[in-house]
Amino acid sequence: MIEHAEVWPEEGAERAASDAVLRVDVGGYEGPLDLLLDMARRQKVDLSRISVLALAEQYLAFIETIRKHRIEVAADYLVMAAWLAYLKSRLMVPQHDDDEEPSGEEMAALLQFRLARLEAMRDAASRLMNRSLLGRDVFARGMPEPVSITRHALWEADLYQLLRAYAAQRERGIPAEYSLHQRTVWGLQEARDILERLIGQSFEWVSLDTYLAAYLSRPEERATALASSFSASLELVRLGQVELRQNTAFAPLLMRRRKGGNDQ
Amino acid sequence: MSRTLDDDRPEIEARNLRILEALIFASSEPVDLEDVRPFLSDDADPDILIDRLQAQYAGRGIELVQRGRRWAFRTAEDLNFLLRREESDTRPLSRAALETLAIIAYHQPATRAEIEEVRGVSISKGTLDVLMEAGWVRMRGRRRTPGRPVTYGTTEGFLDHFGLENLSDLPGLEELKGSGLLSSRVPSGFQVPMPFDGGLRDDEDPLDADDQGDADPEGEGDHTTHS
Amino acid sequence: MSRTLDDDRPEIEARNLRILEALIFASSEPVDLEDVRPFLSDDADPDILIDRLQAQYAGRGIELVQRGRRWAFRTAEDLNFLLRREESDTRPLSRAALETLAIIAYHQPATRAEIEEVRGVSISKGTLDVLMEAGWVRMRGRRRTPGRPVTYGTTEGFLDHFGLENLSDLPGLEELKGSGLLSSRVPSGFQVPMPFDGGLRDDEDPLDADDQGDADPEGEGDHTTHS
Repeated sequence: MIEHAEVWPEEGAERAASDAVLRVDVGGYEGPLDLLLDMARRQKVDLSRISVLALAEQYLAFIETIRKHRIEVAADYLVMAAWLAYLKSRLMVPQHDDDEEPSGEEMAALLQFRLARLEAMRDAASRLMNRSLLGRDVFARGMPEPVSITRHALWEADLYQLLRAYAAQRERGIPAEYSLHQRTVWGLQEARDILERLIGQSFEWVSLDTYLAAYLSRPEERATALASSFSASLELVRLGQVELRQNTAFAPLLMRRRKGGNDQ
Repeated sequence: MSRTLDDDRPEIEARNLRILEALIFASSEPVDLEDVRPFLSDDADPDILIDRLQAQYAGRGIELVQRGRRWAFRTAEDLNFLLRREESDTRPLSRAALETLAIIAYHQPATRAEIEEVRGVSISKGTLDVLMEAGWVRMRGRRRTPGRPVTYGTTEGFLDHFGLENLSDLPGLEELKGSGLLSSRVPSGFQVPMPFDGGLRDDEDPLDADDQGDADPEGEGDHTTHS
Repeated sequence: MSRTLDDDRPEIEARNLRILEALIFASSEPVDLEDVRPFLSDDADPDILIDRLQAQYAGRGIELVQRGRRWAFRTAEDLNFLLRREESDTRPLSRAALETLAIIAYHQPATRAEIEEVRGVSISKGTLDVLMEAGWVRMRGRRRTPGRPVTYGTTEGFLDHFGLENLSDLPGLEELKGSGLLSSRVPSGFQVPMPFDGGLRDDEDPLDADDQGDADPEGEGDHTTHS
């Protein structure tokens, strides 16, 4: 199937070299297979009858020429060159029967198959493009009549939502009755007045709690009465009108009028 | 010579018809016969051809129609329904619609002004339209008061959708309180009406056959429900 | 009773034909007969109707053509010299895209690696994107092999654009099969696969709903297919 000894090895190499001068690089090719297919076509024979050996030599010579011109070649071209060099050696060395490696003929057939397949796909592509294409040769309806879609809403609501909506509205409509809730707060001035009145002119130590007993029994007043009268008592101490004393921590706070402090 | 011409005639005409047909079909707008002439055989009469083509399509699912001086294929008019599809999608009812529906359900027959009084805000015509379109609310009649406002009520579809056998199944005051929907602290005078779903009441007139409902206040210049 | 039915039959069929004709004619895209069925009478057989309709249009300027499982009206092919529009709005396909399309069409389902094997060069993701954007190529599934590569196939839009009734109409398919050139790797003693656009094959998994296709090797830092 492969005729090694066939015709034009030298001639092919020569032609590749001249091609290389013309088109010095591989930029026009889509990869090594494309380049090989182009070279194979120049043999002007059926792809199944091309000389693979000649093709390999042509490719190797071409790559060699390019590299002499110091032109960068993409790696996959070099990979193909290596493979073809190996193929060439397999084709030229007689085969042993016990050889595990694929024979040169098998490798050549594989290359031929790949070239034929690529060419077949190129041919198929151009046959596809030569068909009557929609929008170029054959036309669809120019004025399609669109389907108009009317959307209806199916409303969703359940009884619970309905009742809740009703109740909420009716409640909103109920006139609100306001009763002002008065908060009891002792202002500082108020506390001071009360404290001054309670202490009066007493020079005896009396605990604060005792003075406030009447107020502290009322829970809503307890906190404000204590806090405000304590603050007021500090103010009175500062003014020198009252003396404070606490024997230990958390013991009752005792107070009395300061002797001679009352300048009023 | 002229014999041959006559023999060819039907063939030439068939060809002209095919060309005319294809050109009109593929064109993105109605086709002027003047624009077609260059594609036809020299002695062709586009007017005769178009008549013949129109006759060929008469009664088919598509027809050749004239639009001014131009021609186009259109779907036969009686098949237009094929080009209209109806699709439905479910959406939750807006709060305004839900509240309006609830008031109509309990207070029917209710006029728009009465609904607005309960809601405390005016309602748009659109809200009532949605409820009527949903098939839950209908115009019952007109109240025999100045302005003769439309009275609204619910429909069978309403009962159906909300799973009620009749309107008296709507929970009353005690049930609303019991279910916690109404707070228990409502004042003593507070009433939940018993919905009325009979025929027209004494103070209602029937609707006219072509009654269009209340005029839309938004459509009228100086008549607005609230300032 | 059966008498009346028989009498009505031609009328019913004429109506079915008109409806079928109108629905397919109204659309510029091929129409699935399944979508037409709801509009036909209950006992109608769309396949018989479509045959009849196709016969009615045979030889006219417009023809009823099959595209995969769908049907469309298209201008007759032989009128292309009249209608031909060179200024097509689509950019011509690059050679790489065209070859990739052919390989996918004839070898489908095909993975990217298989396409690259045939072309002898790596293909960029952009090439496949162009074909998918044109609506001619789709991701079918993922091959049940290591790496789970995406498998590509053609669409009904591909058939429509290239005027093919189905994939067995691909030009030269028989010779290619005969010469063994559609087999994936082995040069001799191989089975010949047919381009396959049916459901998933045994060695294909369905795509995930949000499958983004193969990762773009160019998008990944250190993993490049060629230097």
